[in-house]
Amino acid sequence: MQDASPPPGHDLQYEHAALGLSDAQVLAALRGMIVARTVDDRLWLLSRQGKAHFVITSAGHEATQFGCAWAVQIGRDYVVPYYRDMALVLALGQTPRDIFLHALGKAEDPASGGRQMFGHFNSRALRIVSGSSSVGSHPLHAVGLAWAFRITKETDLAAMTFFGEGATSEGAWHEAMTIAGIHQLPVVFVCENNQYAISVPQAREVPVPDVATKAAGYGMPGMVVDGNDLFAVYAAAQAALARARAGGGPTLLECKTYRLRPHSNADDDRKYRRVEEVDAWRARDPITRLERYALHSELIDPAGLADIRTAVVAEVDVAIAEAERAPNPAIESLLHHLYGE
Amino acid sequence: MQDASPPPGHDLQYEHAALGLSDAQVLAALRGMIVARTVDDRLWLLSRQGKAHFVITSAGHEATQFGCAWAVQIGRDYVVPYYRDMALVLALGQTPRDIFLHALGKAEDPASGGRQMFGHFNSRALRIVSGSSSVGSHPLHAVGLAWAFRITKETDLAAMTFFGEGATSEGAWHEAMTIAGIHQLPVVFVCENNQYAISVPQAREVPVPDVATKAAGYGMPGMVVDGNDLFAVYAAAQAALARARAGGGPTLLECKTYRLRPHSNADDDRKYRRVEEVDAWRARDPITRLERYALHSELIDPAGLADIRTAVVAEVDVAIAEAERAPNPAIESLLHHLYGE
Amino acid sequence: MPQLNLIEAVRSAMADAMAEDARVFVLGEDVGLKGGVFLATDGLLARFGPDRVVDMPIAEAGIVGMAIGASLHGLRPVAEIQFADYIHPAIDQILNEAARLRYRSNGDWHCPIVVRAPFGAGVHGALYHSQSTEALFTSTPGLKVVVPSTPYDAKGLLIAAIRDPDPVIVFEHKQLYRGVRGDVPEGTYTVPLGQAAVRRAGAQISLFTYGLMAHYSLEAAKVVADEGIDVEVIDLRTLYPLDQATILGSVRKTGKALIVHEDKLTGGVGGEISALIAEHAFEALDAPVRRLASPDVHAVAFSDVLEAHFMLNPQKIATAVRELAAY
Amino acid sequence: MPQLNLIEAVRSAMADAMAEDARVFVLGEDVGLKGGVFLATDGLLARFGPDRVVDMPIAEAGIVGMAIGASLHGLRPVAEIQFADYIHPAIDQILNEAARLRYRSNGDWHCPIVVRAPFGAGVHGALYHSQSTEALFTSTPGLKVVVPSTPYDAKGLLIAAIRDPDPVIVFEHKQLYRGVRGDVPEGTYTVPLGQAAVRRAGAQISLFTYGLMAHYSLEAAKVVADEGIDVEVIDLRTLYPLDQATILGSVRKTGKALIVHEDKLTGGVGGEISALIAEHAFEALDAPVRRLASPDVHAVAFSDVLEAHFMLNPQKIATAVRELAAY
Ligand SMILES: Cc1ncc(C[n+]2csc(CCOP(=O)(O)OP(=O)(O)O)c2C)c(N)n1
Ligand SMILES: Cc1ncc(C[n+]2csc(CCOP(=O)(O)OP(=O)(O)O)c2C)c(N)n1
Ligand SMILES: [Mg+2]
Ligand SMILES: [Mg+2]
Repeated sequence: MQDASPPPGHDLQYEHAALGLSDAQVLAALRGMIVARTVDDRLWLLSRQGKAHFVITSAGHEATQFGCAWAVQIGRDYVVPYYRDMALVLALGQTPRDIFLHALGKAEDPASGGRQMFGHFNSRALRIVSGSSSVGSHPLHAVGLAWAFRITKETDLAAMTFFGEGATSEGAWHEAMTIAGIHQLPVVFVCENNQYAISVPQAREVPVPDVATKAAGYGMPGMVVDGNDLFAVYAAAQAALARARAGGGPTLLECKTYRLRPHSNADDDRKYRRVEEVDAWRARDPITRLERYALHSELIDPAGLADIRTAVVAEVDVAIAEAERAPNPAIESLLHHLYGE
Repeated sequence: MQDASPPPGHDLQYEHAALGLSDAQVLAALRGMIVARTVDDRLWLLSRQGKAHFVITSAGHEATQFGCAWAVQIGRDYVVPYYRDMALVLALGQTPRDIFLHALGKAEDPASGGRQMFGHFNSRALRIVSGSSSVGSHPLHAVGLAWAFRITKETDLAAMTFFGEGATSEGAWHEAMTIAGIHQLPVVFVCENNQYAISVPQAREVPVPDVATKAAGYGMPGMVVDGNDLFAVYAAAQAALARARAGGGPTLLECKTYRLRPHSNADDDRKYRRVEEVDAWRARDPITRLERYALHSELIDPAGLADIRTAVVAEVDVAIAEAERAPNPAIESLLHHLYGE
Repeated sequence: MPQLNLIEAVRSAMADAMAEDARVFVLGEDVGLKGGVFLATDGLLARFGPDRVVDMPIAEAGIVGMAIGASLHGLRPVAEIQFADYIHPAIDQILNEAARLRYRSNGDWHCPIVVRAPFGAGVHGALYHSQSTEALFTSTPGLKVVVPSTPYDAKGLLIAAIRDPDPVIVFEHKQLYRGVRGDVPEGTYTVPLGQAAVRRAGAQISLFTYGLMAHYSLEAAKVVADEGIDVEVIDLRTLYPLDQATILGSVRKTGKALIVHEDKLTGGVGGEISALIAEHAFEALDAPVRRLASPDVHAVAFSDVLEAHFMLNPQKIATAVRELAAY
Repeated sequence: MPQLNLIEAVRSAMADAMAEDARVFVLGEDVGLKGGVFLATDGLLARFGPDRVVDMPIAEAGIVGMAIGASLHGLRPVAEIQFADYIHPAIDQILNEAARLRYRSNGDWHCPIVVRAPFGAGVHGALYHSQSTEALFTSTPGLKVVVPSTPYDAKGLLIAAIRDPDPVIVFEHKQLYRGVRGDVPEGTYTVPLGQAAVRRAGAQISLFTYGLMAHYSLEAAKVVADEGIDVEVIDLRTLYPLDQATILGSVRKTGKALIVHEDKLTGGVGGEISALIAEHAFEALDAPVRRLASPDVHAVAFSDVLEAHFMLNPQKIATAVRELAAY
């Protein structure tokens, strides 16, 4: 079994003030990440209870996803996510209730009205684009959106798309990168590199140690950041999006991270990851690191943190209860929305 | 219209003796390249006469193709070519008669028995693998062959595959490079960069000035050579194949060249290339350059050259006549070889 | 009214649609300076500029995927796949993405793209420049599949496809590009998707066909008319979803059905039409539903003699009609 | 004889074929340490090593293309596509390359690869883990398409596919992996490709089906038998090329045909079967050929209530049988 050692332990790369972030923003992000993790925990519980048939985790990826979300002009820039991005869509404004409605396949599921498996996030209002499960097929849609901005002459918009490192071996991903590179389109390609494609370790799914290395072949810059460091991700995402909007072209942003749970509730990660490896990464949990930062910077004290956690649990409880009570889709809805009028 | 200026004029990079090539080998290659060009010329004539329905040129690519063929262990290494590679298959041992049988769709056409359009070269005996017309789909077959050598433990074999720079934007090409890179397979990827994909200039078909730049993203070396210099191509191809056979992994070898005719007999290149650009490249014709080298090195004199040209024309005349007389495929053959027994 | 051939009609559809609606743009390989390998986009670059006439790299998934993305922001992309034989790398984007976007998002998004591709044999194109690939697209809800056979329809159907709120695949037969001329109005007009056209009314046999075969079938119908066999020739025009009303109405009238397509027999769209008739017009049938199609080989071979043997022609169709009439 | 479920039978086929023939190897996503997401290859890595049990990057064209290349040097690759829903990126390699290699080279090369993919609904897999994609592969000569319904057949057909000199696609229904058990011999044996199996002889109605629906149809046949309706249930097993002799023979005997498949109605393989019957057994027919299939939507939806409504079941099949019997 392949060893994927964590990067050397360290605190966060930046002070938030230096990045122009307010104390309140940091605390809101911290709370949001705790919400995301709590929702994730409860999804696994719902799965064990037989209520949620499918769960796919974002645990461990929260700093990457919140850091990127901060840099997005919400509702203006397009976001083209993948199944791993639950924390991202929460950061962009979806609610825990939305998430549970989706996971339980309810009529009001904003992603699909109960049609898609969990993890297929969507909101036209938030410009979060509906995806399939086909790995690597969606970055092309971000490229097409960016082409649309060229035609409509909306020079202040960008598209940001997310995928795992495994997806970067798909042909469709290559074509997306190629077109974005040729035309220097305003797309930020975010690779959430958690070092595994389900069970396949990075060495057998991509031919290079840093996915960012691939950028050179597409005529765009590649950046590597510590994906478990909220501020480092934000700084890089902000720079890449600003450059894209300013006509400076696309960026491949690689966020090194780790998923703290199995791939999905159908997976048993003990077959392919050593417990010690998982534990080492747990010690670098992005939420813990942000908490340490907040405490150390005296943005909050331990009691305040405890209050947040209590409030979050209560909030999530309400969301689950509401989602469980919500109606199932009407049977006739099966035949709706095949074609427009 | 985009300008693709030729590289600065210069003589060939190496002395042939320094590469271990005999005088006789050089003269044989020179003759072979003249045969290839003559066959090409005559194919266009057959097309104008309405006898060959489809012609696709290798004119201008002869040094790239002969240089690579020299490095192949013919009949042992596999060659996975594309439609541009007529000079290559001649260098590997196919005859002008084979080429004309193919172009005229005759029963004895060794490529396909009259089934495929011209340019779909094939010979199991020579380990030249039959291809489709789908650009970029075949390098994967070279990768699979290389995997087979791993299983059969034939450590002295390699696969060499050829494609245009346009093909490097296809998803299937990316997947071939990815797999070869991950497993460091004995494959040499030869890009015959003639700077156009039919009418689309390089700047709009690939995102980087040198295709070889892409190699880094696949964990393999990329090399750029003057594709109109027989010896430079040979030296690079030889090194790459030797490295592959020695377990050193794959190489992306970019040969910069230019096609001296339209893409095919269905194309009118005046719509997208300036006459001055074509003329500038005609001045760098790989055959002319090799002739100058041979004269300068006193391997041959002008009279000897004229003799070769006369003999070649006679040889090609015979080949055409034979091919024209050859029988068409039997009608029943339409249903043969759908399935094996 | 101007007389245009089919490729001119296609070009005129795109030019008029682009002139009328700034959201329409075309993309594909060689569509710019070269104007497309069949000249479908000739002159559009000069008129509309490189943002709306986009020369693409050789990346079919990329072409369709980019069209999908642009459509989500409200644009109306018209993608050209250079030959239907090369549509395969884009199949994932067409079937799993474009066709499903509306359904999977419960109507939140939709995907108004058009994908045009030349198809068909008889131009010495051999195995990879001659394929009929329509059957790969006629089992996926959310899509529409269109095959024009006249210049008038080529323009009207293409404009209807561009205005349609959902993805539409348009297969254009290469032999018809220059092989057929007809009246084509200036300016935009539409021919409705989903409606077959009765090209020749007849009482004895319903002949269902499309593309080049619509012309061959009309020729055959003329020949057998002199022998007293009255054939109704129906040009399906839209292969998915099928115009069931017209198909079944015709068979209920004539009692006999012949389906003619250039695609190979097994797995072609003829099977679906035959099954529909069997299910819904069984009692009207006086004879077996017949299919006439190309042999079950991969595509036409290059050699002239093999190509001639492979292709359907009016004579073969007339023979099939006579056999069915005699049943 | 050991009783295995279907996934165990598939695994046993690969293990025995690999033990017997050093040219056989498997490749696919997660086939190594994880043993495949459905455990089809569990234990093979430890037994045969990483050269013959190859964990692949997420690159379906790459998986099939690499298999093709290896087959040209005489190997016998067995590629796994993790879900049939993800076979689309490999369609170009399957249809344009593997299926055509023998034909296009006039028999100089051939391409003995197997591509396995789990398909089918009813496991909460929703739009992208439930698809029936077989119809995309049943119009291409050079290919064979196989769907086993029993553990015995799953092993025998897979070994036959591995030994076959041409490319074979095997679709395995996910619900059957653990939903059915049966006798499976140790060691290698084959079940011939291209032959349907009469699962239940009957006199009144011929029911053609495959995969999970073969089981549901047998259940339905049992139910209606008590009501005096005698159904012949035929498990097609090979969908391309079809076993025409068995299909037509049965209909000539019973005079009535019902085709049942989980794939959506329009464009599914049912159309071809119906057309064959119409063409070759028309005079034997006492009733319209009927098809029972999933609704024409993209695939099953996630919600339990929608999934239940979408799926066929023995009751729905029994109803269709009763209606046809009453015709
Ligand atoms: C085209 C396609 N092939 C295979 C799969 C099955 N699959 C789902 S997730 C996954 C691994 C993806 O790995 P990566 O891209 O690294 O993302 P991660 O899950 O690690 O975040 C695979 C192989 C799929 N969904 N789509
Ligand atoms: C998949 C696919 N798409 C499109 C085509 C049409 N086509 C044939 S050759 C060609 C250009 C190829 O350019 P390049 O790879 O640079 O090779 P060159 O012809 O310049 O040698 C194109 C687009 C094709 N054959 N296959
Ligand atoms: Mg990953
Ligand atoms: Mg080129």
